Amino acid sequence: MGWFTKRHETAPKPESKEDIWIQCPACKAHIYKEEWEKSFKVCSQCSYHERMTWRERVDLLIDPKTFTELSAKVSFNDPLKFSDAKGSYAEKAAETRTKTGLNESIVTGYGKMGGIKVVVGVMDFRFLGGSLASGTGEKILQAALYALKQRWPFIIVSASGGARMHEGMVSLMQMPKTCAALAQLREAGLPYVSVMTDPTTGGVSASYAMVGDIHIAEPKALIGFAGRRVIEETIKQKLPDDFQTAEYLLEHGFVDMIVPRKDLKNTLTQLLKYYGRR
Amino acid sequence: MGWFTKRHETAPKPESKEDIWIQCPACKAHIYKEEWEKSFKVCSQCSYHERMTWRERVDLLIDPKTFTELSAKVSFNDPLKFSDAKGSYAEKAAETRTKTGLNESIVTGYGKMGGIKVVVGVMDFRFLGGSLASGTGEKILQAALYALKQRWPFIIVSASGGARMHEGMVSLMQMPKTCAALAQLREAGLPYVSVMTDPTTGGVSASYAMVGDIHIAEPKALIGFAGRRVIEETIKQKLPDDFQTAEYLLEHGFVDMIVPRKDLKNTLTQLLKYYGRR
Amino acid sequence: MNLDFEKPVSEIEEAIADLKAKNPEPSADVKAELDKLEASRLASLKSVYASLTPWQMVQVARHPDRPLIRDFLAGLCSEFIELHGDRHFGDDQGMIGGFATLDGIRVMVIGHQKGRTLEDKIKCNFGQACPEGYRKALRLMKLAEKFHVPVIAFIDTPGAFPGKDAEERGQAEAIARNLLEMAVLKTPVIAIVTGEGGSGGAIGIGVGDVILMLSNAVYSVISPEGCASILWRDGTKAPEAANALKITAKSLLDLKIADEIVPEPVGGAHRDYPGTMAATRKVLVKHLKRLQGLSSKKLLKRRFDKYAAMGRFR
Amino acid sequence: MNLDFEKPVSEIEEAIADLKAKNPEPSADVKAELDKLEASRLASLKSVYASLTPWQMVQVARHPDRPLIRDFLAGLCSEFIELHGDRHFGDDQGMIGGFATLDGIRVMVIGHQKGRTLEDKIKCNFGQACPEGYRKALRLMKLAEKFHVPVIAFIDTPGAFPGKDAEERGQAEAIARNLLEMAVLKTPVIAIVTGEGGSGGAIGIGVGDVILMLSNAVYSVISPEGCASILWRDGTKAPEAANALKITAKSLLDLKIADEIVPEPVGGAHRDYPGTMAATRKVLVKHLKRLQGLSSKKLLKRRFDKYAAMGRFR
Ligand SMILES: [Zn+2]
Ligand SMILES: [Zn+2]
Repeated sequence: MGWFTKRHETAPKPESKEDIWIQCPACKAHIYKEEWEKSFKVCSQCSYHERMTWRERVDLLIDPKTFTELSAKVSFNDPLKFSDAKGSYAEKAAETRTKTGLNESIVTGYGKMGGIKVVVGVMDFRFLGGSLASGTGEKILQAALYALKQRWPFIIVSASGGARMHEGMVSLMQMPKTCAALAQLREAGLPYVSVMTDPTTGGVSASYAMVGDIHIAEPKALIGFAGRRVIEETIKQKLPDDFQTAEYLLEHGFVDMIVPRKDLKNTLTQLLKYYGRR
Repeated sequence: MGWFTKRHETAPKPESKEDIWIQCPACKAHIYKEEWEKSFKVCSQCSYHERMTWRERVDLLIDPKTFTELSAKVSFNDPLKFSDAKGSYAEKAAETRTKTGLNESIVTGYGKMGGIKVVVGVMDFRFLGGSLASGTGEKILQAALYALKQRWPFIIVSASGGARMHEGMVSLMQMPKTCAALAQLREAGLPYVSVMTDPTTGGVSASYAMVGDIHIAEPKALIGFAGRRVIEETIKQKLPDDFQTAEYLLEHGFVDMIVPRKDLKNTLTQLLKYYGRR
Repeated sequence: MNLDFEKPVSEIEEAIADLKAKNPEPSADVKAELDKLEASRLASLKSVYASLTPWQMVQVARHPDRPLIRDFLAGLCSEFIELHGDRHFGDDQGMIGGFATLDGIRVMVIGHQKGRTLEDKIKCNFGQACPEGYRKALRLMKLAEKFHVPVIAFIDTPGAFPGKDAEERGQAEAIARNLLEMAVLKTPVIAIVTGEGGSGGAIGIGVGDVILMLSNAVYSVISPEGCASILWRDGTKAPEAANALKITAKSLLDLKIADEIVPEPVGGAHRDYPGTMAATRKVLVKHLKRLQGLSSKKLLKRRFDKYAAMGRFR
Repeated sequence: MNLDFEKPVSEIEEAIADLKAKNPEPSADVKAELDKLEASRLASLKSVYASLTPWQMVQVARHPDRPLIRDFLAGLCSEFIELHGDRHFGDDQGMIGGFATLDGIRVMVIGHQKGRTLEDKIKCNFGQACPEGYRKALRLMKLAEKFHVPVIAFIDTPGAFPGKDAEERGQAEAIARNLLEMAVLKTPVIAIVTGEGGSGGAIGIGVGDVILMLSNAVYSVISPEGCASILWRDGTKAPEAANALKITAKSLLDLKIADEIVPEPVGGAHRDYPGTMAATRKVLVKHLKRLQGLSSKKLLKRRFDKYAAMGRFR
């Protein structure tokens, strides 16, 4: 369960000196940067959904000026004092923190979505591939408990390659930890919606991302448990191109709906309006 | 969902004038009648399990002299005043009643099984192919409610081709009716064990037979929803010989265990001993 | 498409078409004649539909133009958010569902989908749901329970899919499970048979606090053809079987299985969608409002009593 | 079969075999020599096992003779009634379960099955369970909850099966569902890692009120080989990865993930089944008795607090 999931180059590189063009990582079309941003990083040519930062996602979903962050001080831990061939995990994580301004692979908070009070967790792939580690799990737990206390719906937008192996078993244990928090919401009858974006794999797909009351996926998002290479080695054959895409999961019964980014906020709001007796 | 399910000739015919031999309907071996009965109508040569009458089944499962019948006066109804090419349902059912001494396709009651107090329902294929009709449903409902009142486990031994079409929709409605009764047991935390014998098909397989806490099947029993002929017509191909056998259902995850008749009482008793806080 | 027994109507329609063809610019006389014919067409339709036999109702219930679940969704609901999948195996097109809003009331709709085009029909198995369809329906009903919205189940199926795979994946278990779970589902459930109520495949989503039937819908323990071929040993005796099986809305109201009949417009639901929708909406809304007023304890007690009484004649 | 790092032991064993072969009827001197060699064999074994590296423990945990779930069932339980199937799709041989009696205590046992013979191993996918395995386990855990018996989960798997079909049938969903349901299962759960605790495939049945590990068992978020090939870009660096990942019982006790270590006999569980069983029984019974004394409310609160605290370092 590594967090390494490549699809295309993650950050679109501006091609011209004027920085007014973006090249779509999928179809290579050149798109006006302004247009690219207005369409929430969705390619107007091939509708490729580029990964979003947590801030972009919050801006997409949460009514302006209503977002308050939770657990802002919870950061990554280094319980194993882990080092690999390339150096220490602590240093690498600290560097990432400096570079991204993120404390962990998720940002949680509350706010209004189309006027409805919600608690959200938004993963950010830039922080070590959005990997699930102790800080991630703790933030999700605290957010879920906050939703429980307020009796507000909870939404997690996943973007993760899976468990962060640098935290070893502590990372694996975030799977039952987060699910235990979600179980409290369920027992209290509170709604939890899981939004799966590219990628939602490994230990994240096998924990909080897959136990939503409603599962929404972004178009073509990679969603699955085991890695494609591992599966191909196991079954000794090539997998179809659309294997583990959002569309594939819809067909196999694990996703309620695939929603293009421009409709996401509206769809979520419409759905939550069906939740009665708040 | 008819109740017509043929496998072999139902009643073993004694072959010799002295009536001391039984010919096994499956392998055609001649077996001493005494041996046949001592082995609970299981062939010593091919272990074919002949269908049992309700009385034989009660003798097999319930401790001697502990069985008390419930709802003995509930009999068949003729809500549709049904007649077909061969005459009226009411006459046919009345004839069957006279011939078998049965009021309906099930006998219910309570007693001890290996010392444990239980409520049981035992279907008898001789009564119009063990078909599910209003009388059957009412008896199951009353037995379930008795189990609920006493807080005793409930066991149904099914042997049925399905809903009795002569009672039309009244018969179909026995499916939700019996399941509603079983739902009460579940809400009260009481165990319900379903024993599927040959045959358990149609509306019986699609209601009370398939919602047990534990599913036990007799070897080679026919268990399934749709009829083999209908399925073959639908898919335009022959089905494997073992299709819809107990063994097939075990493999596909719908049966907990296949228990030879000689072990049935012991297995049921052992299982119910695991039920705590009675 | 007119049905066989609509021959008197067809003849008048032919006469109308004939007259129109012969008189591209009709005179006053011809116009009067056309009006007369139209009136007589309506009278004929009314008279034919006033005395449909059960077997004729089967034909109407199966009519290719009969409104299907998506027609009801479009005609009744201001919003439909379709949800997919059973979270175990697949997304059965033969059974669809999702949140919907009907006259301002938020509900969960589930129901069989027969499909309109041949391609659709094949995708939907002609409205014969598979185990994953029943499991999807159950998942959505549980979601409705959690969200505190009532369920409306639209029933229109020849029966559960009788395929090898469906058996292997537990057609019997899936239906049985639904019967048990629906008995104790803590939210109102309205079942409405809009077309064919085909046996176990229908009851698998049919455990309602209220069971409604459109006036030409049928609901049967076995198809008339199946019954005829077993009990009459002759599939062509389906009309006799249809009669004997008491499958019409009226018969089922008498048997206290159906609770109310939704009157279809003259000539059947397929001849007048707006009329059908108006009649259906009226009855649905009435029952929704009534059921939503009940506590869940009372609701479940009433539901249990309703099914416990089914077939109790003494 | 001796492992590479057991070479000192192997050499002494060879010397013993040699001496025995040369002296079919050993003299008193030879016997004394044999006794000396046996003592030194034991001392060597003890010394080797006293300082196993994490990677060596991986070898021991995967040893072909290591006791498997059926060995534990035979060695610990006076009765085992195996139950089958997930009631949805199949009966996964990679995950087995049923009622069992341990020291007079009635329990539900679930666990991975690796298989002993090659034929068995293939049937069991080498202990890699499929979604239907996790769903079978959940069904049995729910049955245990209803019957008021505790659950013991025997964990020994390289991981969940990474197959195409397993993905299609929802490997991720099945594991996730178990994590959620186990968090609120109203009966005590003891998880015991007897061999390999392989990542998501292990935790999928591993949400215990108590997590036990045999002293040479390992439990890891990823296989050392997998980690090495990703982070070291070199699969042969597995020993380094095993070290860095902190996968041993001792490390996990320090990290407050394992609650107690079941001491294996000298030379590992595979060298002494009865000794392994005695040690396992003792620890299991102690925890069963303690947990059975708790109210279900208290039990669930403790379980929640336990997992909420995982990885909370400030
Ligand atoms: Zn593009
Ligand atoms: Zn025989």
